Amino acid sequence: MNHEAFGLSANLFAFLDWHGFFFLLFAGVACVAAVMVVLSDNVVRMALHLVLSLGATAGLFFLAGAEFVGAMQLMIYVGGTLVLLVFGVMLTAQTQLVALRTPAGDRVIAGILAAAILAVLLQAAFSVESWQKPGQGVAAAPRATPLGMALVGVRVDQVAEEKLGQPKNGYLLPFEIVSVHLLVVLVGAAYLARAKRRQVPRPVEIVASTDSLKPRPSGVASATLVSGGPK
Amino acid sequence: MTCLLFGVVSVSHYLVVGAILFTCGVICMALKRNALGVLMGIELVLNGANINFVAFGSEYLAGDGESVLGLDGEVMALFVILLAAAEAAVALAITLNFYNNHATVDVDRADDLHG
Amino acid sequence: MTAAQLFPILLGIAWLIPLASFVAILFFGNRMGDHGKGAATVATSAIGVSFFLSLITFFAWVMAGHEVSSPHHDDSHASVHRTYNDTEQSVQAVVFRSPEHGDAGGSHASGHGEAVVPASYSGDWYTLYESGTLRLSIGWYIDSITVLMFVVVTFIATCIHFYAAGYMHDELHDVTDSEVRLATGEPLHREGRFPRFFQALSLFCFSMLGIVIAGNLAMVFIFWELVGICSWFLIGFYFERHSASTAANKAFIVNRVGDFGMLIGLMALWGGLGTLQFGDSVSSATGQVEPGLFELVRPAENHHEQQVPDGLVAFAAADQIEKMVAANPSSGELSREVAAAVPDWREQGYGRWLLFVAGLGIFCGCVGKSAQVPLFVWLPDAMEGPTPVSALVHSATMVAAGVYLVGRFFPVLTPDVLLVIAYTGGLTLFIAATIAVTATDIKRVLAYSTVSQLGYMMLALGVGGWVAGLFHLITHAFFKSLLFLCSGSVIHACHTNDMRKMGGLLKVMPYTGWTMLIGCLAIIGAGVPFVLGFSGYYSKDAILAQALLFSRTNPQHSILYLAVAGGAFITAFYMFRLWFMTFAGSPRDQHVFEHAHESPRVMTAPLVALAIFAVAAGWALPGGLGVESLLEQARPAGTAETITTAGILGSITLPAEHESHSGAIHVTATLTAFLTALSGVLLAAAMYLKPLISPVAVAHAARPIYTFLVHRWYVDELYNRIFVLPTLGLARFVAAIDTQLIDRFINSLAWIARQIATVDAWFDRVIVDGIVNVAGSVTWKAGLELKRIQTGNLRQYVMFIVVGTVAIFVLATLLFRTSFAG
Amino acid sequence: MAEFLIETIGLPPWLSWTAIAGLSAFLILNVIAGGALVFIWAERKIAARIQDRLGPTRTGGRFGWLQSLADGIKLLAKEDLMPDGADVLLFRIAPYVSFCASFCAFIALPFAFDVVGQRLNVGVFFVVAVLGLEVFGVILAGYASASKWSLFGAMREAAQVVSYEVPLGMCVVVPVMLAGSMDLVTIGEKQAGWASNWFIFHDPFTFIIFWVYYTCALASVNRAPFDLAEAESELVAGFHTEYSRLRWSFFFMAEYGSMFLVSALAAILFLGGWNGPVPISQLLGLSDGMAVDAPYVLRLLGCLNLFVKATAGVLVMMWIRWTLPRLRIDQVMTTCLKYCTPIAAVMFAGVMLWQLLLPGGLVAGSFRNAAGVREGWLEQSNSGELDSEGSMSGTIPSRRIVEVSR
Repeated sequence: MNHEAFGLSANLFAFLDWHGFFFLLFAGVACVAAVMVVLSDNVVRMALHLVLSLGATAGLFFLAGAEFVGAMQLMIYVGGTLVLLVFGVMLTAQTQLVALRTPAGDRVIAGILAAAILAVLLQAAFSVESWQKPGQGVAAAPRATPLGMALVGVRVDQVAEEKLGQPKNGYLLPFEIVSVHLLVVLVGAAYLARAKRRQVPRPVEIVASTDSLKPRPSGVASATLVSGGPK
Repeated sequence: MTCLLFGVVSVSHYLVVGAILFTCGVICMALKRNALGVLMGIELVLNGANINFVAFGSEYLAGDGESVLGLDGEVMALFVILLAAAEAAVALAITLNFYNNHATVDVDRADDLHG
Repeated sequence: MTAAQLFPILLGIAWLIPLASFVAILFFGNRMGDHGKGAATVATSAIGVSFFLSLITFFAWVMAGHEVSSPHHDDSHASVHRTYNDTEQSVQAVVFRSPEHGDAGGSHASGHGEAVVPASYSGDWYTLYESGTLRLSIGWYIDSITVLMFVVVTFIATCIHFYAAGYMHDELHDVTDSEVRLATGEPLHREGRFPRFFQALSLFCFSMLGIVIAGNLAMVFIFWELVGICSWFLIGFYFERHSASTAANKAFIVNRVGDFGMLIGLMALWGGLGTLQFGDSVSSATGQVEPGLFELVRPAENHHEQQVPDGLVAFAAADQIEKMVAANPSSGELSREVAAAVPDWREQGYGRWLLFVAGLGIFCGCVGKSAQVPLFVWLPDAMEGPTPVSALVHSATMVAAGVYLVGRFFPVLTPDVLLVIAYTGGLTLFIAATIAVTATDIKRVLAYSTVSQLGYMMLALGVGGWVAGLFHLITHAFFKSLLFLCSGSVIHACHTNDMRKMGGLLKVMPYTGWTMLIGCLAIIGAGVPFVLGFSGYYSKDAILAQALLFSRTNPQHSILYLAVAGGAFITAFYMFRLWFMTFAGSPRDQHVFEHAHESPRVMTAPLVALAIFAVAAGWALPGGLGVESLLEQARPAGTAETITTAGILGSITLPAEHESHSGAIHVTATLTAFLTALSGVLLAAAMYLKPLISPVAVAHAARPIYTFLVHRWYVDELYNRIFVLPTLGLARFVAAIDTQLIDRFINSLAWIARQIATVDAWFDRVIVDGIVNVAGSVTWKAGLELKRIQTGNLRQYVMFIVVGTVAIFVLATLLFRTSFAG
Repeated sequence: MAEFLIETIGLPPWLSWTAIAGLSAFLILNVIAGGALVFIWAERKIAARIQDRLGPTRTGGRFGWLQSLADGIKLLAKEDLMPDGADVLLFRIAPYVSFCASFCAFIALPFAFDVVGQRLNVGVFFVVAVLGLEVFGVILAGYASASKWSLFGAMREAAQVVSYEVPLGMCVVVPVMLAGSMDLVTIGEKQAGWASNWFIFHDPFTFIIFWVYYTCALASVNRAPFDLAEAESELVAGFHTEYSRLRWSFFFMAEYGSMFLVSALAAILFLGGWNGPVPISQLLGLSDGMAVDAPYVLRLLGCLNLFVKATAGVLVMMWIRWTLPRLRIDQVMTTCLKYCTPIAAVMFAGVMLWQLLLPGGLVAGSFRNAAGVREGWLEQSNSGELDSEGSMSGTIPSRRIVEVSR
């Protein structure tokens, strides 16, 4: 029970390749969830699908041997989206909730654009030979320590190329910048979101002015919380 | 894309997944009128980019021996994640402000600055 | 601690303490007591402490037992040698000059007993600037004159501080100066300036002591100017009075004239010799001893005979050196060749003029400072200052500084210069004395007597009476300050300077009267011939003797002796004229007489103290302990012998001073002095005590001479014509050029500029602004059109972005036939 | 073990890998479920004792040790309710999300040396991250069950867990720093030897920070006194008010599972993991420090150690629960932001300085314990992580590592 269980030794005879299987699984989950995010109107549903998609992506990272990034993805991204979710619920649960439907025209245009950009990206994805060659299946070296070293400015993975000493090799400066940036962002967010004297919200009619105000079940307390869930 | 079940995955596969996520994110941004939806779209986009980074950085997927980006790919992915978190925080704060002022999270209502 | 270490420290402290009190009073003066009463205490105690330290130094010097550098008795070399060794072991920076010093310096063959070097200590406290041989430093040159001058100056200054504390008490509260009328007609009413006075006084003491202790000419010059500025402050103390301010300016400007010459002398010396140090100094850069001015001019290997120093010779022979350079431009050779060639250049007389000019220049400074002809006009006006100032600054110390400098600089002065000095002194003493005869302002009389006494000193120095001149300087300092203080006390009592309003004051103010009598006796050199006398008796006799000797040795200059003798007579006359008019007889002005009163203790005590010294300063105590013998210790090397030189002004013989002690000369001189003085006194008595001869009648009889003297030889008017009026005319002319030509021209320029500006403004308004406005309006319209695109719809923007991205991709792929990813 | 299957029995590799994976999954599942049963029973008894009661006595003998089983059966028998207007999908999947989260966390949790579902070299990180996902299910449940109680409970829990992630992470970083690796196995091995090698005894700061960690863990699995999510006095039962039957039991299992998980994590990070206070094995000479080859007996012994420690932790949690009153939400936040976080930060700095100033620990060389040899290969594997080819690494099976080290 170790890494190879995920098929790092795929060159062995196997008619079922666990690695491929898990890749298909995660990739499928990620893509489907992403599509679902686009399709669903309910914020909480969207968040759920988003979390699924991100989690699956984390799985993909693990498959690709980037364990640290995967764990990071799980912790920060999923945590972050969790907060997103909470906010979504809190905000949308406040007012009488209306599904903000987008006009059909926008959907069409967006679909066309999506097709175009997807085409472009796919063309780019398949434009290089070496990218399509199947991986050699080398046991990926765990990257935690080299990552840590790189973040403090030493590239142990480049000892071979004697670039060890070169300062601009490491990531010390970007790391510091990012951390300061995070701090600033935290302060700024706290400042932006600080409790202000709420002026009376505008009447809801304007919000609901779009033709998509759904008839809601009789005003049960719970009903206020249920956005356009499938009924 | 042939017989994934029987072949080892290559970089391109990851790129495809990244592309799909990216596209979904873009559409999400373009379609959702809910500010939080837009945020989620952004997260998706960043995530798609991340997948590409990791794919290029992964040695395991490297078609011929060594990977394109090597360690840099993962480091960049890390930075992208961090910045995404930061962005989420600020964007949420902004959304909250917006909600405080307009009593809604409908981005179409945020056109006070239209020409 | 050896003497060599002790003296600089003691005197240095004594020198700096007045500075401290100056700074203290400058910053906290007004906070000392009410109206700064404490300032007097501070300043007085400061100068008192320096007096105390100077006394200690004095006794230390006497204990050190330096030998008298006169040709007879060479026995005390051993002691000198010992002292020298002490210094040698103790401090390197200090150079003690003595014959053996030559051996240590390895510069001359020892054993020249007859040319004895005076005991002197020189060294530097602080080096301002040093590069190569050029060196500016704050240093000391201490010999017996220095010590003596310290004692004298600090003592007199102390007395005068005490005196002034009483004299200036008006300044303690608000003053109503009746001599200044405001435009509205009522007298000026101002607040007192008590601290200011003592602040200036302290600064003056500091500067004066600085001159005395200075180790090099540059330092002398610095403090020279400092005393100048102090005297400016003090003369102009009542600067609201127009007379006072003009007098201050006059003193300062006239001194400028002299200092200009002094600067020339300094430049000549520095340019030629590269050093201004008096004594030898140890350079901090290279440990060896660098010769000072004295060593250079009177080198030891030359038996201290005066000669033109090599530097000056080379300096003067620049053209020769250029020839050499032209001959063979290899520098290494050059220096040696020059060194070789210097002696015969000296024979050819190169550099003699330079030395002459240098000495003359320095003397110019002295002329200005100690009020010699032709620059003596400022001193009488300087009496506008408060009387203590006149006593300290303008009789005892500052004006004596010129004489002191000549004495200090004596070794460098060539006989020619000395002759010039002698004649200047003679002229001065005669003119001043004659003017004093007719003056009626008590202080002016004293001022002119000061001038003439200074003339005496100068003359004495000029005829080679080095000791005589300085001796008279010291004694004169005592009795002249005494006289001034007395006059001050008189003025204090009568509130007027005019002797014609006084008379019979002896009864009301006995202290002042008797002490002033002592002063008068001292200044006329009264005494029982060959037995005992007032201080003036000794010094004046020495001068007379030296002058007599000089006129004997070179008869063509015998007029100098006549000047001296006549001066003695006139001095006696006008001094007793002053005393009789003031104290004797019956009061001429009852009103003044009734208000007259004896001055307070604080003023009379200094009078008594000074009177004692005025009597006894000249006495020689047993054991060679007297001013004269002390001065002998400082006699510059090589000036003790009779020297005959064929100078620029013809051949001159400087008689050795000790020869003037020889019987014949001495007796003659003493008797002459006695008789002249006696006759002067008798004449004065006849005219003013017992009206045998009526002064008015004399004035009538000799009206032209009388008016001539009353108008002070018309010197002021002369200067006014020669200098002032032309200067003003020139100024007017230049001003006219300025207003008529330059201003016109500039105005026309401005006018042209304005015309151009109008055109430019039109261009700016119409064309430039037009373009800008057009651009602005175009942008505005474009903005109006374009703003439609900005719908403010977020999702639309996203779509725009996507479209743009895709477009870029496609374009890149199509145009560059490559995909971004590839 | 997989090698064992392949080489001796000769199964095809894929099948053997699958089998092993399934086996480990099964084992972990049983650990959770069985643990839940035991813990529920234990909690009843402990609560009873603390409240001076007897607790369950009848069911299955006089200790009532079958009580929780009976409860399970009752749960299965109950009716499956779903509130009207609930978001059906979310309502359904919420419990599974929670359970999966706490189950996935077990994957990277070593029970003894190399007895681990999947040895990740970012093990600690993984565990903490996945543990954070558990609350996700809770929120979904709270939202989906369309009831104010549930929603409030969920919100509280979300806020609480998200904010307690911060000090928790800080505390976890300390052992990582001490061991120089995020691999749980490595961390555990570093503490081999006498009890003095346990990180909790490494220096005063670690001792303090252990308790901080314990508090934060308590909060992040929202046990009392931090159990506002199911504050029965205010919110009927918090987020699982509307739940019943098996879904509810999944929540329960998830909770107890994560309790056990954090306790086990505490044990591994601070309490020496599977190493007993006394290094019996090498005292007996059973192993010359080669836990790699040491007979499986030793590994079982290690598992026993870990279970004992973890169980002790869980029991303490129960003890606390029945002793301390519940905090208000603001007090919870205050505890986190004003106390735990600063203390954790300061202790972190303290440990860092300690490491700098006396690297050997107080008693020099006490860190170089009897398992020096084992540390030897740990060093090697770490350096292997460092070296540029990346051919060798901590995640390569222990067998290979041993070969390398010999």
